[in-house]
Amino acid sequence: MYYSKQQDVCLERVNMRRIVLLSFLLSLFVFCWVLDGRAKEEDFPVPRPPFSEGIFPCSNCHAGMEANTKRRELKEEHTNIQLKHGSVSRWCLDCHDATNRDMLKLASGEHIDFSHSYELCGQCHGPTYRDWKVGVHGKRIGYFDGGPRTYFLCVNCHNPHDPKFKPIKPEPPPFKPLYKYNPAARSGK
Amino acid sequence: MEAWRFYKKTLVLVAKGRPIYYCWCALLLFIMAVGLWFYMKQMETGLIVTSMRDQVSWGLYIANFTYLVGVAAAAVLLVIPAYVYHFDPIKEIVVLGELFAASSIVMALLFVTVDLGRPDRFWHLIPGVGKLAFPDSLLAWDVIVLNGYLVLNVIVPVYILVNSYYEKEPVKSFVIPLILLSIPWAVGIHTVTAFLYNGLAARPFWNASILAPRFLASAFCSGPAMIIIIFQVIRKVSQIKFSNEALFKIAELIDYALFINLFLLGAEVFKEYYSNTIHLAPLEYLYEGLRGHHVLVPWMWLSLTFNVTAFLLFLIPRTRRSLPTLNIGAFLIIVGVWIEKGPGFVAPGFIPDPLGEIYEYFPNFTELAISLGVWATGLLVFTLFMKVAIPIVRGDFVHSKYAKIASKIEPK
Amino acid sequence: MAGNRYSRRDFIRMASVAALSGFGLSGVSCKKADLEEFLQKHYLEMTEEDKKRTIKRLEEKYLKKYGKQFTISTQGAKPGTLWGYGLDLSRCIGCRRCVYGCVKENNHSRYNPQLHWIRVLRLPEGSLINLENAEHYYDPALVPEPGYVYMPVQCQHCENPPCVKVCPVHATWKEPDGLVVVDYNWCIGCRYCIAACPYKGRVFNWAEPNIPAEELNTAVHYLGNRPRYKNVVDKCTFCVQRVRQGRYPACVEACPTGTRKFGNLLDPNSEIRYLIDHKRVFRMKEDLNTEPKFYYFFGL
Amino acid sequence: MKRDRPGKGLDTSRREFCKTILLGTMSLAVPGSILAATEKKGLSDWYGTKYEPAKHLYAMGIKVDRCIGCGRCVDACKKENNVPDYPFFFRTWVERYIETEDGQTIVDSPNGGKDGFKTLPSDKKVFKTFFVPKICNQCEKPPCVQVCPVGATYRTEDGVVLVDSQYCIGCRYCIQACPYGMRFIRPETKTAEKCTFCYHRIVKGLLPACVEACPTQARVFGDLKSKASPIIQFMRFNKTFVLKPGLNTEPKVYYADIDREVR
Repeated sequence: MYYSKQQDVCLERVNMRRIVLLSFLLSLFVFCWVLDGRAKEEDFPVPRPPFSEGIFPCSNCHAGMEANTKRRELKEEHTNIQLKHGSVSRWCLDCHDATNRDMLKLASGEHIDFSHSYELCGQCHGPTYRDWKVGVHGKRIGYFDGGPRTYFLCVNCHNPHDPKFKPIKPEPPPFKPLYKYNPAARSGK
Repeated sequence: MEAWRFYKKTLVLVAKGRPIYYCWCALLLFIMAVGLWFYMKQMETGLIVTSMRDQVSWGLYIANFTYLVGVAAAAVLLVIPAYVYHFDPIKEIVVLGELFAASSIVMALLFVTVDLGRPDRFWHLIPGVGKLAFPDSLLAWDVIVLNGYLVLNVIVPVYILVNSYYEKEPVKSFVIPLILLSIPWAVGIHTVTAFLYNGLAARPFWNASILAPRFLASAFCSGPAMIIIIFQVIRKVSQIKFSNEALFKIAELIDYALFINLFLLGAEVFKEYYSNTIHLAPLEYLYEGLRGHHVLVPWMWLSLTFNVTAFLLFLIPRTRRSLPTLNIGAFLIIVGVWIEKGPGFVAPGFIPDPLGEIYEYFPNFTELAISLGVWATGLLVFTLFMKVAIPIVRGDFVHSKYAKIASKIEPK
Repeated sequence: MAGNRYSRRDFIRMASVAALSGFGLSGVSCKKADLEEFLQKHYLEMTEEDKKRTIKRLEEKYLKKYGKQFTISTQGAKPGTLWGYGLDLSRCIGCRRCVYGCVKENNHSRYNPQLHWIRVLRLPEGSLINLENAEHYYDPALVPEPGYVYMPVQCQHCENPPCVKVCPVHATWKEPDGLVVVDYNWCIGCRYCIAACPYKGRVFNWAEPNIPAEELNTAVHYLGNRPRYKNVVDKCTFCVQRVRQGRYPACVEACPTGTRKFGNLLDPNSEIRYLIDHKRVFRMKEDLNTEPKFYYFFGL
Repeated sequence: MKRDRPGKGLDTSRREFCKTILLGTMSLAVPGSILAATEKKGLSDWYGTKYEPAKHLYAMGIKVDRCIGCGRCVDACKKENNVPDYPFFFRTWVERYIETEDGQTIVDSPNGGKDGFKTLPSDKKVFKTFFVPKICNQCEKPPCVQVCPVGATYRTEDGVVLVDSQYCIGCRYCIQACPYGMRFIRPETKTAEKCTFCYHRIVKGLLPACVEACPTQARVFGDLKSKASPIIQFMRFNKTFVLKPGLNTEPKVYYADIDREVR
């Protein structure tokens, strides 16, 4: 390990800063909590969720619709959605809010925006959520230091209705040595 | 003025000869020209014209380089008995032996040069001017010791030859230290060349401490074996006298070295095969074939057969002391050791490569042509050396005779 | 002053090299730029002035050759940085997006010679890291295939790099931020470093690079992704041109599964530190004591 | 599972070949191989005809993340196999790996971990620490068997390496040959001894004592030839390592979640 170089020196300074920062965050937290009735999760710079073409906002269609909260197989709309995500015990309205279709719903009944869907996923996938927040699970692009960066949402990689990562076509292998011009030589042993 | 006359006379010596001499030189020059043409092509297109690739990044050139450094080092085998033990029959030919070593070093250096991707940046290697990474890089060591050895092996014979041209005894206090220095230096060049491979932990086949001794042992077979053949040729074409005794003595020394070489090979084979770790793979590739790749297998067995046969030929006094079998033995050693130490040593260091890939390297025509060109260059250098040195050694070309002739032509 | 320290040496160098090569170059059309390139100093010995001149010359050369204006950065290492890389073996699916992301970003020769800094190995499940079972040329219709794991390998940016140790002319060295870099204008092409590298982290430009002009990346670094020459050695630089500006390397951004992690080992809040602290990590061929800064880990 | 090199089936036969060359020549004088043959027959006498060793191949999986260093496996092993408490001999033991903040790795195993790990061996700042249970790797190509001059140690058909204390001459060559330090000389008999995967239990379908004693299921035991075996599941869901793979011994103790310093 190579990172203990100046650690001790700045540790105290960092700690002081941390205390100040923490007390500030704590007061903010309390303030928000009082205001919002709940501790808000940290905001992450995420891209727009990968909505299907022309489907969002959902209220475009759902606004005038009566909400049918009965668990059933969807026959008219959304037939392309095959729920392969705990489908025995779960269905649409566990995550999508029945009253406001443009929002998602946490187990607590609280509404969250689609761009905060990680909170919803994190309810069950705790360790993964923890890893995602620190950047060990999932993908980030942009600046890791001193610039804008993007944290990919869970749903950027995992279809929430069928979250298993789908196999993809690999890029071509490198050319074998002595390969010159003929691409067919590539596959030869 | 005198020096200038000497040079002029040597030039005349070099330029004049029998038709067979002209033919020989023309042949060498032709091979050199072909080699040069291919080298120009290689420089223009890049090393992609060879069959080296990232998997096997050194090939025939470096194999030849390794072999020739050994040949050059072997000159010491002649120097030791000549100067240390005053074994007379060898003394006659030691000067020629050293010139042979010098020619081999020239070839070795040329092989490194043709292997370099950017020979135009050679000056980066010059200490002080460039940035030679001494003492970190063993290649830097090699640059130094090889050039030093070249200088040493040119100075000593030239000094002795010039002295005998003037019919003077060489100054012992000057030449003996140099000769004595050349003995450890010869061991040094080959040790450094062995360490060049030896130090690479990434290549288990080379990273065996037995490597330097093996190198020396095999060098002391192949170099003198070559000398046996070459001096018989010289004896044929130039009437210079060497006693057979000297050749037989060399053969005896070769046999000791060959035994040690085979023994060390056996030690290596035992260690790898008995412990059977992943480091066995290169050896397995050489002698059995690995995962269906076995280009070198017949070559390696051929080399082993040659070496063992030569060992037996040189072991039995009767076959050692008869010229035909002696020559067969010498030929078998030259080829056998070349296979073992050149392609049989450099390529398997890369097979399998550090990530387990196997690429079967086999030199292509460009590499062969360039290598032959380099060999031709070395032989030409050696021929020219001999053209001057032999008359001096025979006493045909000396100051007094020449002065007499000169005084006749241009009386003062 | 540092500038003066070298001046006499420079003079000797100029004089002797000019003398030695005067004969060699007299045959060639001896342009000033060619001579300058020939006499170019080692990167670490250049003054700021020298660097500026060299950059200008190189930019002109690239403009002439590729018809594009390059910006060649010489940005140095930021103090307090030591770059480390993390690769999650439980996520890699072997799709080789990283390989081609790297090719594009770093101006690799596309074919003949084809040059890749990253190699993705396919290994049978069960006994990991037995490289003898590695398959380099797997080409199924879809990845991941059942029963296999994938392991991308690139330059590991060792703390004790064997390649640096063996280079006879110091053409390669370790930067203060831990990157092992090559001065493409100083390398003599002996390939000793390729023989010394236990990770196949180095590749050789076996011929003049072959890059389609429209795909050129013109934001380059002198020590990184500028177009290279034939017959010199080449290697992954962790995208020096990006990471010194705080951007993720191209392979990190190309990876579709978030397998690749990057960060500053000296920063206790970085992703790389978190994963070293919290995950099981290992480094390749540890018994060689090269101390790579490339950490393989299992995120699962 | 078996680390076969593709296209290459000579591996075991080569080792056999070496052994034949080196030992076979001497086997007339020292009838080790003959003894080994008769002795294997003896083993089948012991476990009877119901058990068919060829149908099994035993292996162990160790999930390093789960080991809490309680030392119960060590204790159970000692009790089950009558391993003497003193001197400090173990058929299985637990090592503690401590990585300090300054990058050092300290490995300790007080009393084989039998009494747990109560104190830290140094006052250096600890960066992270984990436990690694060690046990005979039951190699596919055991170097200890390769070197035994009298064939007293052998590999059974179901993949367990055993020692016959009746034949062992106590030369300790196998102790030098084992890359994992798994063998010791039992003081009373002065013969070599090692972990047997509790062979007397597993042929009856019981688990080895250490596996049974483990409170966290850090140890998984099973039969590689049976698809329903827990070891198969273990292999499927974990990326596994073996110790010192470069020696080609092909161990059958698989480690999951292993950290880098483990040797």
